[in-house]
Amino acid sequence: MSVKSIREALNEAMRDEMRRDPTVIIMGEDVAGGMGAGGEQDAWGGVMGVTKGLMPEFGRERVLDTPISESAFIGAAAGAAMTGLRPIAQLMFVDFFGVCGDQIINQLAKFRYMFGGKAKTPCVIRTLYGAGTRAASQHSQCVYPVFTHFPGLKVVIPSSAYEAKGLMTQAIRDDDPVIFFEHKAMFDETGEVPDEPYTIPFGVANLTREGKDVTVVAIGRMVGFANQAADALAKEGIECTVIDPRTTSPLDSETIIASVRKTGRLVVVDEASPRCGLASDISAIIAEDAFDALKAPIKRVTPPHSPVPFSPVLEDAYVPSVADIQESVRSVMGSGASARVLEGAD
Amino acid sequence: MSVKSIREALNEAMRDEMRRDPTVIIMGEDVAGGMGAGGEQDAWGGVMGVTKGLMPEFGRERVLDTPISESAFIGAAAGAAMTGLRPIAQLMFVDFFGVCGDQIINQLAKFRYMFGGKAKTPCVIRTLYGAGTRAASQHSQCVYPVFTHFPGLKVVIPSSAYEAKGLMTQAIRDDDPVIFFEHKAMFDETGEVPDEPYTIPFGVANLTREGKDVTVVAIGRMVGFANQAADALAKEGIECTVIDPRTTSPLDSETIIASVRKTGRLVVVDEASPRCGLASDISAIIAEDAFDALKAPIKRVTPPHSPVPFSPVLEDAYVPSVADIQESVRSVMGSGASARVLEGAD
Amino acid sequence: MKIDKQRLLDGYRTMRVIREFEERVHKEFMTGQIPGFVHLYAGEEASAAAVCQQLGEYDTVASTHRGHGHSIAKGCDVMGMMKEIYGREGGLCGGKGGSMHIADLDVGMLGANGIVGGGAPLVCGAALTAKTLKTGGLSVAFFGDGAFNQGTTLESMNFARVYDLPVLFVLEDNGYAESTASSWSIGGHDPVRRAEGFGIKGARVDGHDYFAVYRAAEEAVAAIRNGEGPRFIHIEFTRYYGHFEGDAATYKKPGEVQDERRYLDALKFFRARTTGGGMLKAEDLDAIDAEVDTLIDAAVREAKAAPPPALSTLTTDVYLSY
Amino acid sequence: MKIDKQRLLDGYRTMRVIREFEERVHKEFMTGQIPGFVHLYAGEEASAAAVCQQLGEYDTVASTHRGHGHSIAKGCDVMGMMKEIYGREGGLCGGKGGSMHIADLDVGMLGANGIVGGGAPLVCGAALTAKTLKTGGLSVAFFGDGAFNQGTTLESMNFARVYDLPVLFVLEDNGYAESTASSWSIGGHDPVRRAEGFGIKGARVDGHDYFAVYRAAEEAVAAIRNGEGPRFIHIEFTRYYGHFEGDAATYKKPGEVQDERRYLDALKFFRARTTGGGMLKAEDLDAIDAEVDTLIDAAVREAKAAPPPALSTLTTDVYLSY
Ligand SMILES: Cc1ncc(C[n+]2csc(CCOP(=O)(O)OP(=O)(O)O)c2C)c(N)n1
Ligand SMILES: Cc1ncc(C[n+]2csc(CCOP(=O)(O)OP(=O)(O)O)c2C)c(N)n1
Ligand SMILES: [Mg+2]
Ligand SMILES: [Mg+2]
Repeated sequence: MSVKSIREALNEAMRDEMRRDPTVIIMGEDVAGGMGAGGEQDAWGGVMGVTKGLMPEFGRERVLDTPISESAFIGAAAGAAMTGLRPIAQLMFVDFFGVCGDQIINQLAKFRYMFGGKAKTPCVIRTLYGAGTRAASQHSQCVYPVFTHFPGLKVVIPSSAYEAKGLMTQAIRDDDPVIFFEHKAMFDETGEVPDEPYTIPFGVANLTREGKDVTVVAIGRMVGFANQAADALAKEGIECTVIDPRTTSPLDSETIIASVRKTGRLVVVDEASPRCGLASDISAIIAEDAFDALKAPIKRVTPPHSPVPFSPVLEDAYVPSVADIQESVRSVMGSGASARVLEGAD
Repeated sequence: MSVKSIREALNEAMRDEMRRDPTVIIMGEDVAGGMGAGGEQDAWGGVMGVTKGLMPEFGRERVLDTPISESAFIGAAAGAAMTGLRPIAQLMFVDFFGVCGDQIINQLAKFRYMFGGKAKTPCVIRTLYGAGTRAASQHSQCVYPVFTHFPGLKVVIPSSAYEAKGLMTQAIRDDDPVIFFEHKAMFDETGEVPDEPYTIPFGVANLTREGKDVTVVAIGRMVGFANQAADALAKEGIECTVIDPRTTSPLDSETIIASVRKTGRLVVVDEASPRCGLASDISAIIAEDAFDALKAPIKRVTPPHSPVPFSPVLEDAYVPSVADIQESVRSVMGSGASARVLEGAD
Repeated sequence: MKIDKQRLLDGYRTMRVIREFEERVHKEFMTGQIPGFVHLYAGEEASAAAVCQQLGEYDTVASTHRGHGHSIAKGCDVMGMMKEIYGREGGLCGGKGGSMHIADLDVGMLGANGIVGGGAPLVCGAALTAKTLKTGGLSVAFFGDGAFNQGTTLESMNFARVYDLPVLFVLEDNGYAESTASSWSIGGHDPVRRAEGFGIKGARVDGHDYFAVYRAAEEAVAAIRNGEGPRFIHIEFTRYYGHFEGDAATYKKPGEVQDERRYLDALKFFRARTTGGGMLKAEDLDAIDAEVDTLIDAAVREAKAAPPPALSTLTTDVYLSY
Repeated sequence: MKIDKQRLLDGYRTMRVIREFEERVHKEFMTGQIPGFVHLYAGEEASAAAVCQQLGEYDTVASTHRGHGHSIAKGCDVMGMMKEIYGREGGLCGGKGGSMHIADLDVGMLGANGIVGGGAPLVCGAALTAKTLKTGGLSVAFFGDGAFNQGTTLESMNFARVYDLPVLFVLEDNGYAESTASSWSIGGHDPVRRAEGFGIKGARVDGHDYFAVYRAAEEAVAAIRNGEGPRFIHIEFTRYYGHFEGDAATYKKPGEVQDERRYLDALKFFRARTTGGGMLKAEDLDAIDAEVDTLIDAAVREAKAAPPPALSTLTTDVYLSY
């Protein structure tokens, strides 16, 4: 056990699995870096340095830099997975899914079903998501609701270094296609992480905090925000349960339902766009399956229905804040109204 | 006023707008047909014959058959819209959005915002959706929740010939990008349609039926199913209000809220996959904004979390049925349990 | 080049199975019992047959919406295929896939594909597996003239080149993508030159000539197995039926289809050449014809008699575990 | 070919504005006040300048993530650009776009683009507008060596060809896509031949030579305006800075960057050639240098002084009406 950043935790998980299993390969743009160039090899290790050091250890046969051809190499990952490898492909930013979506949504996700159970496609697609780095509209989106929508995919969104390693190890060993989301503002966040390999099962939520008044479900980077909000609210005498689903497909709805049955109140915090997002999805499950337990409206804390703006002041106003969460919790407790307007576009 | 099929209604709307406005053009694969071939020209008029007759009237300069290059021609539609045309581009089946998604989601949808309000991109993307024609997993999806999710797009889903013409006319005249969904099993459905051009505004729901007991919101082809269910339920003494939102972005949530405030009960019927779909979206809005009016859990009627199967018996079981809707309505009335299992995948 | 007698008979048999399969599906479709979209391969048999004859156990192919021919040539069970097309229990995909998604990974058939251009990236992956695990295998992407303008196909050609992957790209140019002529849609009008623009050597052959396809495929496969990386073949021929069953193909010139069937027929050419030159005896071919008729007859009969899939299968096979 | 004096001075001025703009942004970025991803065009000036000199009012360009140069050359307001890069009120995009999304439709600049390969399809559309409305305009797609392997770019080349659209494809090959060498990533290693594979005539030029680019662009644009359809230019040069600000570019050979700046500099070449040959006087160029320094200085000063955008603009401009 030692303190590691999310970057280190992910690197370790991939390294250990590559040592353990020779069929695991990595591919993506600049995942090593320096391909064909005369200078430093392994110069990048991916755009965030997460795969740095893997090419020197495993060679260019197992860590493949690719041309900028997402359809070709994400599709190749699918084809490789179908035929005996376990590829970890990096779609650099999830915003780019539009240039290779078919290979994920119609191919990878559906082989097993379309082929009557005959295909097995163990493939991990690692991808960056989220706002907060002034990367503007085409490099800041979440998109995980889209992948959650399509049957056949598993969707993983770790909220800490511990989760990052355990979920990545599981993702690589899993026999189904997994879309693995990494928040670009979180790579330097650290936590205690076991040195040995371990897995965290999919579809098992994590209660990061228990409290009797309100259930707060938060996704990815929002888990940390929700816990900060809960700390502050505790001082006001409001006790929150904070649930991190860790995977949105499968989703551990049982744990959420059980918690709402105790608290009677639900706030869902989701960094994705509000319409047809995860906040709505989880809210609807509760409104259907735990309605009788509800004492208050279900509040969703999300950004507005607009693209992600560039300017820091606008982007900071765009991303759900700790204060937004506090206000929504207070509102379901009957004290104060929610400030966030969901459909603010005009 | 005369009886027209949805096919005819759409054709008429496009024809009239092309007559009215020389900047309206049509492009897509085989929208005329016969390009470069030695036989009949206008041989197809699109895969469903909807644009038949337009090329002979307006010429190949305004009705463009394209190579199978969705990124190029959907992107070209976006670029044309930015520079002064009003293109109607056909993405043959919406399932194919994965090969050109970027041009819709990151380009078309975001220009205006990213460019600080300077761009205007009046562009209609017509596309086929929906199950029921034994077209299997890659030709039967709904996908409209995905487009609804992304800010910057308008999403239109007509449920009748009358709506088809009025909404198409509005879509062509609208200055924002519009994704226009046509259910492939509905083209021969007929109804009374005015012969003159008319528009139906976006974001205004249509109450196809009023009843005091339960509000049923249904999308696209499900509107007809919901009305059939309501007819049958009326005989049992259950009176439904059936709401057709007509557009999912913008969504007329006010009308739905107002109705639920009267009935206290909500069932949402959506042919899209259940996770992060429209049913969840609408349910969450009500659980947040009309919670106090609710007398029962909000029920969602959707297919299971699986790809669309090919075999007729399986596909018929996949698509939400009139009986499924009846059962869900009965269940929110407190009589009988809902049969549909949302997360049926295993 | 000399092709031994047994291989010739095998090649003929494959072409005959494909032809008869498609003719029967065409007939049965008109009775209304076959659901969905069906795209027939009749007229194009020499491509699937002669290319797949170069392949072995560790080799794979990715196909298209027009996938019956490739499936048969790569060794999919004809009975299972017919049941699948009817959407019945015992179908190769349990009735979940249908004509557009026939696949059998056990014989290296990576799937028909409902997405034009869907196959080429997958084939790069299968070739990557072969290269990484040193199986000696190669992978073939069959795709149409329409698909040749799809970005996924073009990217894959570059990807296969830069990684010297063992991939054979087979452009099946039947003159049309739906109703659109390939003589119009392919900018530059010279597919082999386009392939060369990606650094991939190519050849153009008459697809009604089994021998021409065989020779080109043999040469390309030898080069690929020799580690030279990807190759390209442009095969030109015609499809006998409409784009899908139900398409009247009026965009073709009046008489075009009739002429094709009369003058451009790989099976007739094959018979004339092999029996005329004394390579094969007409009786051998007749025997195959009779055997194939029986086989397809039985397949249709069994498919019609098979029950539909169990309703409980609707939600199975979405995941291995969930 | 003879380029008149005023045009030469204009070309130089554009290159000088781009160079100074980028040098200053580089410096200012290091102070931590410029947010986000910034990709600098320094080293590549001749392409934007000499190509855009061929364009007029009705012509349009689509750019890339490395878009400052094209924006300046197509006539975007430098003050508005700098404010945009700082994310301030009065920025060309109201602070919502930033460096990667600078656009000004009023001057025919259809936008930088955060998506590699995003521009080529848009340009086909702009060209379609020109053709349909008979404006006489043409449209230029600038894209990098990395983008040349993206399906969107390749499809667009075919699309422009089959419709004979007035499009100029300009491949800006600076040797790298991020850290990946273009000598590796472009299968076949011959972009002009690849373009020809789509039926598009192309030329290859040294991008450090303003005159070479000018000549190639002039010829291509004349052909396009003559109704001959799309053309292609492969421009080779180097970028002086890392892929984005913050990239140490260690994948380049030691000394590579220093050598580039010393030996491969379009501005130095231009000055040497024009003043050496007596075409221009050194003083004229010096005067431009001084004027440009003042301009960029003022832009940075104003940008820093500008307030951030009003919070109320967060949700405006999503739609025209909603
Ligand atoms: C991405 C995508 N675009 C469009 C279609 C619709 N479509 C199916 S087959 C076809 C024509 C394909 O032509 P070609 O590649 O020449 O193959 P052929 O049918 O001639 O065998 C089209 C446009 C599709 N299935 N997928
Ligand atoms: C579709 C897509 N894939 C990947 C990226 C990440 N990315 C941004 S710039 C870049 C390199 C582009 O190289 P090139 O086209 O040569 O342009 P240059 O940066 O050299 O000007 C990459 C991979 C992206 N923005 N979009
Ligand atoms: Mg074809
Ligand atoms: Mg480059």
